[in-house]
Order: sequence, then C-alpha cells, then structure tokens
Amino acid sequence: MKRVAVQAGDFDVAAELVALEALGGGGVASFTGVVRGGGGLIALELEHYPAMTQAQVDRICDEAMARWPLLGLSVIHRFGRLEPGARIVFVGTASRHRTAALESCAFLIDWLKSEAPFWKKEHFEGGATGWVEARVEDETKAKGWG
Amino acid sequence: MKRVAVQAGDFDVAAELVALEALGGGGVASFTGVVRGGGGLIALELEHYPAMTQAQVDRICDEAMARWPLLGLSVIHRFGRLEPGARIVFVGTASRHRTAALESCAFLIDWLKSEAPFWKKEHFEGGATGWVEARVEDETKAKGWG
Amino acid sequence: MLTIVYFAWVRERIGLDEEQMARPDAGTTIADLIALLAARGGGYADALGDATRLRAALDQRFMALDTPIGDARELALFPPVTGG
Amino acid sequence: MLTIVYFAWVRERIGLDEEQMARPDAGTTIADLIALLAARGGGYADALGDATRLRAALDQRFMALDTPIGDARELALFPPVTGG
Repeated sequence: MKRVAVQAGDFDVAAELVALEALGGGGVASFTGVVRGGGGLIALELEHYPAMTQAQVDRICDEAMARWPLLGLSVIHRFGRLEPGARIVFVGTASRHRTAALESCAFLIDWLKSEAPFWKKEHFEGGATGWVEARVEDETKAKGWG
Repeated sequence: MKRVAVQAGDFDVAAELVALEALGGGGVASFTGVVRGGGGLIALELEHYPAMTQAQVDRICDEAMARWPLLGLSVIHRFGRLEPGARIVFVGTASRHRTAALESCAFLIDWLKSEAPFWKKEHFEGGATGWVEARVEDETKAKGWG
Repeated sequence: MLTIVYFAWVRERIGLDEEQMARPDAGTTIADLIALLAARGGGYADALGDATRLRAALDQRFMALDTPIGDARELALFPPVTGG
Repeated sequence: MLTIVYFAWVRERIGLDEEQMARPDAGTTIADLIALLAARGGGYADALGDATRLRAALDQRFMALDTPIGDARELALFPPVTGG
C-alpha cells in the first residue's frame, strides 16, 4: 500500500492509521506536523509546484519502500492557507519491524522538508508577512540518510 | 501532559493524537503495536505485574520527558487476551522539534519492550501455547539509549 | 514475612501466583533465595533451576540477582519481559 | 520555447507566475540563464541577483545550477524549499 495525497483540505489521521494497522504488520509509526502559533502568527500559506509535487513525493515514498521492509505507507501534504493548530503534513508507515516503521517515518519527514517543492509564507497580525527560510539543518538532516 | 494507561480494553488512537496535537507543539509522533497473525496464532495473552506496571511505565515516561523537550506524551499498554489485528500498545509524543518527537517515541517503545513488566503467551489453533521469548536484540536496543 | 510473586512460565511451573515465606537474613541475595526455592524440587526446580533465565524485582523495582533482599516486602521472579 | 516558472519570493519579486522565452543554446546552464534574467534589472535583479539563494528544477526535477538546460521544456526557479 502506498498512498500519496497533496491536497488543500484537512485529513483524517485515524482513517490513515486504521488502514495501516489493517496491513497486519505489527507496527505502525506516524508523524503529524501542525501549524505552530505564537509571535502573532495568524496563518501559514503553503505554496507548492503542482506539476512537480505529487511526482516528487511519490519518488520519496519509493525511496523509503526500497530502503525499509514496509508493508505500506501514507503521506499527505496540505497546501493553501492554514491557521495555527491546523495539520500540515502526515506520514504513516507500517512494518513488521518497529525500527523500520519509526526510521522510515523519520526519513520521510526529513526528506519532505528538503525535497518536496513547498514554500511557507507567514502572515502576522497587523499585516506583516514573511517567507520561512529553509534551515541548513534540514538539508543536512536529509543528506544524513545518504 | 503525561498520560499513562494500563488497561484491558481497546483505546482510541485518534483521541490520543488530537490531544497531543492540541498542545500546539508542531510535531506529534506515534507508534502503535498490533498483534500479528499468521502461523496459526489465534490469540496473544498478555500477563503483567499490576503492582509494578503503572509505576514502571510512569518512570519510563519521566525519563523520556527529562531527555527530550516534550510538550506531552501518552502511553497506553493493554493486557489480557488479544486477537490478531488488535492493538497492544500506543506511544504518542508531542514536541516543537520533530526529531525530539520521533526519537522519544522510539525510545519509549524500546524501553517498554525491555523494562515494562509484561509477558506474552501465544495461543495457537489446536490448543498449543508458548511464552514469547525475550529477544536479546530488544535488551540491547534499550541499553543503546544509555 | 516476605511475599514472593511469580509471573509467566515461572508462575505456571510452580503452580502459584504468590506465596509467603519467613523473612531470610538481610544479607541473603535474590540468587541465594532462588537456589533455596529450586531445592524444593518439582515445579520449583523446573521454574527456578536455571537462574540465568530469570529476572527479579524487589518491591516493584527491577534488581540484579546478586542484590541482597534486605528489608524488601515483595520479591517478584519472572522470565525476561516481553512487553511493547 | 522554454517556459520559466517562479515560486515564493522569486515569483513575488518578479511579479509573474511564469513566462515563455526563446530557447537558449543547449549548452546554456541554469546559472547562465539566471544571470541573463537578472540583467533585466528591476524585480528580476531583486529576485535573481544572488544565485546562491536560488534552487532550480528542469522538467520537474531538482537540478544543480551548473546543469545545462539542454532540451528541457520547463525551468523552475525558487528559494530552498520549506515543506514538511
């Protein structure tokens, strides 16, 4: 099972996890990213490169499936305007081996950070905006997987 | 937020994740262990040491909270008779840092495997039974966290 | 009195969940007590004959087998845990 | 023709989502083209003046800036990605 979705709408984490649990693998790991509030942030606007995004996320998933013995994975990434508390991204993996499930989950979220064509713009109270800068740490982390 | 439950009944993974997402940390990691079928297994029977279990799981959680900057965690471990496909254990962690969320999740599940007083007995078709042997690998993995 | 509790196949082989015994000398280690119990023979010997397969807790804390029992009130004997 | 697409602050500074230009020589690299576009001045200079801040994709694949454009149909220019 490989499920990749790039969408504006929210998603149902429970449904994703139930589908992964049903693969009978024994272990399901997940990571959900949520918009952090604070500092007067009123919204995060996620822009992406539609012609590229789905194919690129797909490629990252294939890479994970080649590296770890996974029974299935599910990756969902939202775009558009998201308020604090909203989910941005979900990664779920199922494997017979808990280490494979957890490691591939970490790998996928690291790679999405540095290899998926999304850009985040912050909107603050009072009208100020700013593009989130990529963190060198994120590129380094993704490269760390070799 | 620290939530520890040792119970016979099933649990609601979605409710646990929503509570962790609501802490506003930005990242929520989880691991769910499910009874694997196959080999004629009809049920897994989990015995535990009631006077010790809750306190011991609590201690493992405190250890995780001391090691990583977590906003919250939730650990649920079931006991009793569980059929293939049933959830056994859930670990969820929330942090501002995705690495902290994922690593502490891996730490908790590794430690539960080697430090929580549970024992698994397998029941097979035809009436055969057998206690699951601890894997040296699991003790080694837990010790790897130092 | 010292309460001894058994789990998993240790419990099954001995055929008891728990029992009480007169408190041993404070210097007696868990391993010493395991040897004493195993010497009862039968299920005890089956369960406790090979101490390398056993783990223990004193008053609900994991302890190495060479730990003296001291003034603990509860000793638990069991195989390596298999939770998670 | 070559389609050039822009994202994030590159798009905002240039004021265009995409544009077409005559196909350059196949040996022209992405960096060469960035320099050509930046030389237009104005928003182009603001957006593309410092190539070290830019990343690129050719036909929807990430490529280093010293890659020749070859026969690609679409070039995308953007800042480092910040997904996840």
